[in-house]
Amino acid sequence: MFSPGEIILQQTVNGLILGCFYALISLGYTMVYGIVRLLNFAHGDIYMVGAFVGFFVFGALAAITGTGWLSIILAMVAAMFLCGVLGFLIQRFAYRPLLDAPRLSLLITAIGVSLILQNAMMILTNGEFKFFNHSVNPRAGISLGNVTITWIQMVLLGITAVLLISLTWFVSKTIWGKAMRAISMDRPTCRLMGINVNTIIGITFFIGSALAAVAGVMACVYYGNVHYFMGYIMGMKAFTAAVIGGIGSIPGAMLGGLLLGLLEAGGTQVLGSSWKDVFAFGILIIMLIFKPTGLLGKTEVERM
Amino acid sequence: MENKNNLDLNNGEVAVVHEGTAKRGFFTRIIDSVYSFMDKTHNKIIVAVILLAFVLTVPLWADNYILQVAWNAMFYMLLALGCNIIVGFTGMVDLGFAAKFAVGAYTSGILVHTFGWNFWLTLPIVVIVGMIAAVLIGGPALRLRSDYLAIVTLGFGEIVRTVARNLEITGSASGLSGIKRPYIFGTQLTRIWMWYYLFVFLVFLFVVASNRVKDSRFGRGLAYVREDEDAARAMGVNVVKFKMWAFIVGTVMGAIAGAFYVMQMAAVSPNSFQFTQSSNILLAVVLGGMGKVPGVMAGAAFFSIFPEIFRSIGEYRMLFFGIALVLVMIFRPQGLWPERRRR
Amino acid sequence: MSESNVILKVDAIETYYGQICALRDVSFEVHDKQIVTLLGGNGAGKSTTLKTISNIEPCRVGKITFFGEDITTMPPHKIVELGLIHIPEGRRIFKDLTVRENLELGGFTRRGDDKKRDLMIDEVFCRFPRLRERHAQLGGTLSGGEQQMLAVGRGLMAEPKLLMLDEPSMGLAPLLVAEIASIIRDLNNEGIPILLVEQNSKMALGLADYGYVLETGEITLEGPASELIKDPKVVKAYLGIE
Amino acid sequence: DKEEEPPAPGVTTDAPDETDAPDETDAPEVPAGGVFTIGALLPMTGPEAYYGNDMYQSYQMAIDEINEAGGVLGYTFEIFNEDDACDAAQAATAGSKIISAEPDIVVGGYCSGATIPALQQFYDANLVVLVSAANSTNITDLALEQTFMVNSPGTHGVQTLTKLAKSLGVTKIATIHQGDDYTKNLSDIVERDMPGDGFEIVAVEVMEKGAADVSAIVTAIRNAGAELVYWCGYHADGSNVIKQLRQGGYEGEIVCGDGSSSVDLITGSGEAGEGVYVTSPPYVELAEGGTEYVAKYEELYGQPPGGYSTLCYDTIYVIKEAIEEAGSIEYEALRLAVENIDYPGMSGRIKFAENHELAESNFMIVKIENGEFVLVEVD
Amino acid sequence: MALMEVKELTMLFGGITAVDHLNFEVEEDSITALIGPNGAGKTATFNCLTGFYVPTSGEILYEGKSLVNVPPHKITDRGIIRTFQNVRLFNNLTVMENVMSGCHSISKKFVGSALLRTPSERREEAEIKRIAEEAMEYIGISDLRHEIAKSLPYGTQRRVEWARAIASKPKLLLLDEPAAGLNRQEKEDLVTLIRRFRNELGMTVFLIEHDMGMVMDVAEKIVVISFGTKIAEGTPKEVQDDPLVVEAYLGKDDDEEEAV
Ligand SMILES: Nc1ncnc2c1ncn2[C@@H]1O[C@H](COP(=O)(O)OP(=O)(O)OP(=O)(O)O)[C@@H](O)[C@H]1O
Ligand SMILES: Nc1ncnc2c1ncn2[C@@H]1O[C@H](COP(=O)(O)OP(=O)(O)OP(=O)(O)O)[C@@H](O)[C@H]1O
Ligand SMILES: [Mg+2]
Ligand SMILES: [Mg+2]
Repeated sequence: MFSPGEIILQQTVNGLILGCFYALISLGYTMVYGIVRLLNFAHGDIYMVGAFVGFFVFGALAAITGTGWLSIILAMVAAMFLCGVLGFLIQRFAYRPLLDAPRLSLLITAIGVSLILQNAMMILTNGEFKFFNHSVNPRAGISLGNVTITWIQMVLLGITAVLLISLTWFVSKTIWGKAMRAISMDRPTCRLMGINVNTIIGITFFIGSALAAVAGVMACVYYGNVHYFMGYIMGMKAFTAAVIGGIGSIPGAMLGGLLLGLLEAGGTQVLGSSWKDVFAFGILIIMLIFKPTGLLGKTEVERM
Repeated sequence: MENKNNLDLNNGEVAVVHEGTAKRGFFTRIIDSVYSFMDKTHNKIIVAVILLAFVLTVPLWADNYILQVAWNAMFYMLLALGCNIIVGFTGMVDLGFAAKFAVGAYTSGILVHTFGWNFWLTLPIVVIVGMIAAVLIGGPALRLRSDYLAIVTLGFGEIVRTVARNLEITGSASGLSGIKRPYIFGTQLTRIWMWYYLFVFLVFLFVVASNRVKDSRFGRGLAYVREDEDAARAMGVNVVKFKMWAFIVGTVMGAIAGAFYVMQMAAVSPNSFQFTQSSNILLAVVLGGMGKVPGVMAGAAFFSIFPEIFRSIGEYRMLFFGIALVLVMIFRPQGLWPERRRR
Repeated sequence: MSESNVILKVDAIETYYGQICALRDVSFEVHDKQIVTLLGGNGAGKSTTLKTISNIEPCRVGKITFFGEDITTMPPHKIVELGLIHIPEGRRIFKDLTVRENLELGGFTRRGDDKKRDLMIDEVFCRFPRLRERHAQLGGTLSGGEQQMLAVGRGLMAEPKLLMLDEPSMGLAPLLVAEIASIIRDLNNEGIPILLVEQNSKMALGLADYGYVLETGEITLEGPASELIKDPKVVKAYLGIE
Repeated sequence: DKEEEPPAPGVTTDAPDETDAPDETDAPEVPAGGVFTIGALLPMTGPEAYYGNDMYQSYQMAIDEINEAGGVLGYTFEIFNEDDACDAAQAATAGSKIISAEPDIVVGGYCSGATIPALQQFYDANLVVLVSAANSTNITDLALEQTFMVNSPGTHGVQTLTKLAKSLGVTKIATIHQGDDYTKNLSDIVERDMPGDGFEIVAVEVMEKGAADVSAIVTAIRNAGAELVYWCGYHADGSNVIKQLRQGGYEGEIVCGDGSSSVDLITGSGEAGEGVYVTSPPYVELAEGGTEYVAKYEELYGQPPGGYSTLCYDTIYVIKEAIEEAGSIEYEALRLAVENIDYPGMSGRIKFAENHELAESNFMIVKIENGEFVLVEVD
Repeated sequence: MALMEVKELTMLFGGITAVDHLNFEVEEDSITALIGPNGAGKTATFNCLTGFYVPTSGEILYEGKSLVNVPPHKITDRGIIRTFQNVRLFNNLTVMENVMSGCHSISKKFVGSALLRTPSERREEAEIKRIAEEAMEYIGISDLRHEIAKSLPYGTQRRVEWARAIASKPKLLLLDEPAAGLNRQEKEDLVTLIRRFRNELGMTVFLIEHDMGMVMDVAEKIVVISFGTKIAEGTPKEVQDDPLVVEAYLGKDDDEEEAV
């Protein structure tokens, strides 16, 4: 049994960890949105593909480098690269031809890509669950009374923090980041500034997808299983998180992800898990009424 | 005098048009020529009559399965037409349309199943509940810009589903089943062909309603809102009110479709209202060509018939469907049958 | 004039919007140190010409060369890297970026040298003090004229080898119209050739060395500015009688 | 306005009126040597495709055996499947597609939520249905005269759980379900039936299918002081739940429902799975002749049989027995024969009670020990 | 009495004062111009008058009643219509549909009558079409009625905007830089048109413009603002000679400048 303080602390930890997953995935969402105004519904599935790539690479490496952190890191690097390439290719062949089309058409294409990834993976893996058995002790960590924070959780928190800081810096401070933001506003004019629009969009998809892969491999390690529809709920939640944080804003995506995770944990504790989504969505909707552009989103400027 | 002359010199008319030998894809050319054929009114009537005759005679030759698929297509047309008011006409992104049809389905289902009402008497209640739901969802959402609106509709979709799953009155997770089917002129509607005809009639009503909305001051107001909210405001359009009513009309249409759906299925469960359902409806609208009534219907038909045609390939089916979606969008970015505005 | 100092050569280009032909057999040249202006009524195809040169609109027939290099099908960002800068019609400010960020992007092709960039931004601020006051304001909230200044300033950031301006004086107060004119003259004095499109034909012909008249997508008249300014047709259509 | 008196809710009952024309021409004077067609409603795509496939293979195995042995009454069996993807709407289309193909009997049904809407249609079309896996009591609540549930219903599972819990000496129970018809039904039965036996239900939680994280649920369950957690869902998510329960510091008993009866539960949960109980449908390896069955199945399909394999296998043999009993494949005769069947199958005794559920529970309790299921006897 | 009175109008954006205690009047049936340097607050003033901005302080009276805190569409209902500095047409709609939007406040028909298509709805629809045709005829763009707005050249788009504005039969017409992007000839046509709006259609016209030649030509009264405050007011002649105006806005003789 917990003391009330411990319960709050433990649920906060639970929420933060879940929030980290949401945040990592919604980072990709928000980056892609931030440059082409596309709600990339296939993003959750890239996370799934990332998890599978991680799983297979890890399996292949297990014999050589063992089943510890080294293999995990190598698997993660491989997954990041391959998913980055996948994201780039998807962008190149499915989205680029549609950049000038109505935004909803692009959304539908994204749904199509999501179907393709999901079903292709289902066929490849026979629809089975795969289990990721590593040798890192999932329960080792720091304990405070009844509350435990494991090493894996700390690694996850660390990765999330590092990525947040470096991406925020990249997008707000470097000329590339500024170019990315400019592209979302006016592509032809960007071309007139000498910006290679297609390349930058491609890079953005690469980075966003690589981030999803990080989350995917971390999910393998943390939860220990992979399956072809694991991206569905994650994708939807991450999308929610991205919007809540103020879509297009990197720290916003992070904040939105953590907040959503915390709300779900809190909802589970307070109202029970069957009402947690009602609880989380309810609060988010109320929040949007008061802050219609998301937590850190900027009001779009509109001049007469 | 001089003025006149000068005016002729550069009166701002479109430059002389030289018909170019544009290189267009073969299919695009075929499709375009079909559309330009359809632009002439009497061709339109001929095609409509042939189509109608075809649609009405389907039950004469089709087996149970084909009728079920055809019925399903009609059902998706109803949903897509409702969604089209919100998405196509007004340009709001709705990711929770399934919630709207859930509202109608449960209202009618509960009244008939639990309280023993006559189905037809539940329809006015369905309309009222649909309006209330629209106001509840729309109230907070309509002041938001598109993507934020999308998340609110999505959120409400999930909320409606979760609530339905947790309440006793909605039959919780298993939903309601064994609902008594309604009678019409003393005959109980048990056979699929009866439902088919009923739904054809409903589609007809929805098409008429959509067209009337489109060609009215209300519908034009929606188009103005879709194109440019600020300019619309400047022209005297009460943007929030128009959006709200578009939302209400769309929701009520969805709710009515849901009420009939639940009667045909004789069962309803929260599983029918998952996010995929909402995205499917949106997909039908965009695939067909937002705002264009026949286009939206074509989209719904494509959406419900395509996967059936490929049913035999089993697990590859949805993969192909995904590929088809992407290809259609790449080659027809405006949808299968978009609005053509140039003369 | 000799071929040798031709900087930009547009050779019989045709441009289409869908099936509509907007430019037909348009040819002209911009020479070293020259200011060339395109005149023409509404919809004549002036903006389309500039867009075709910077390959924002593809050119279906014809050839465009810049410093002897064929740029007809070169991607726009490459063209900009060559120094052919186009300040587009209608300002096209990045509305959610600040004034300073807009300017930084103007110098995208010259990225890397931050000191130089800051110097150049300062130069723009000197020309348009108003922009300095508003350096942290979002581009979209600027007034129309302020945006126009920013658009011109942003173009200057790229250190053009040839500058194409599309209606730079639109929406500017008389004082600033004069400023634009002097900028154009200054740049030209520095040796930068200019291709100018202006509704304010009087100003344009006043600045230009050479002019072309475009009507419904075709060039109907050309000549040194000093002659055009006296041509009765031009006077009647573009200069008006005052 | 005719009011109907028979139990079937919501569907017309005057039989001649509702058989479609083709059904009538399809009169049952099929000569000996004809084909007896079985339509199977299964999830062949979607999250549950794995089970649908496994079930289909199990049917096929039994059918091949019977056909090799010369069929029954001169009929050879043939089976085809339609995909319901575990989705109500798709099940309706799949159902009508099955009906259009005019089979002689229908089997299948994995997801209760998808099975139920189709059952109405089969009833309308006068087709006997043997539901092999889905076991929500909502199916038998429909009280359709031609629908039979070959799997033990959730109530039997909960009776087994009650026995187990008593023998373990725990009183505080928590359940976790997945929000769908079958798993929620199971959890509901626990909530409804167990308090009567002196148990306290301290928490009822839900984990969405495919959701990764249940740590918040684990914390809530621990906080509620549960001594036994009953996982009502499927094995895939089940192994995740077990891991996270242990990872989150829960130290009480864990019992899984029949949806988790699969060796994959052992592989998936790894170390955390040690000591976990399953209230299982007849578990092949532990049944009589089980090893041969598994060997044969593995040889044929290159994978081990799933949790519902023997039920499906038995379903086909029940059909065979019923045809032999009825001496005909005509609807009413067949229906009656199935109703009165008493067949000792691989999965246990198949005999239907009044409400067309199995009269005798076929549930057993197994426990994971050293990475294997072992049978646990309690009384 | 003045049709519109602006009293102590102030509009702040964060630290920026766009309009600063501004006072002026627009007489009924007049053609009044608002001029001033770039960023002086002219468009911001328009936005306050049409309800797009809620002024920080001050009062706007139109026909004696306040316009502060009234939403834009209600202001349009009261007979005030505006055009935009950057043309704001409904890009993907046809010219006809664009112009019909001007008639929006004429009818009050809504969902019910749309669905039932009542006879009065049909009558009003016909009326709206007629008015729109008339407006297009008046501006001279009838031939373009089926063109899509965004494919028109800039100058033509401007004219569609005017047609849209006059279709609403406003009492007060606000034009924000109507001549920007037009050539000499078109400007002259515009001057004629503005006069006709006033003389034939009985509108009061209030415009912002930078083209001094045109302003001098058409305006009867000019209000000059700089940094949000009024620095001069009067007839074109008076204003033109005002040293403050010359210093802040005109510079030296602008004709000479252009002709260099
Ligand atoms: N995006 C477009 N789609 C279709 N037609 C277009 C498009 N842009 C321009 N046009 C057409 O091309 C012709 C030339 O337009 P362009 O903008 O080049 O004229 P312009 O000379 O710059 O006129 P302005 O002085 O009004 O800017 C016009 O007839 C116009 O209608
Ligand atoms: N939304 C806003 N946020 C911040 N500043 C604004 C906003 N709108 C206007 N401003 C500032 O207020 C001042 C007045 O702008 P306004 O648009 O009224 O100028 P203007 O007189 O119309 O100028 P121009 O002739 O250049 O169009 C400008 O300096 C502008 O930058
Ligand atoms: Mg132009
Ligand atoms: Mg202005």
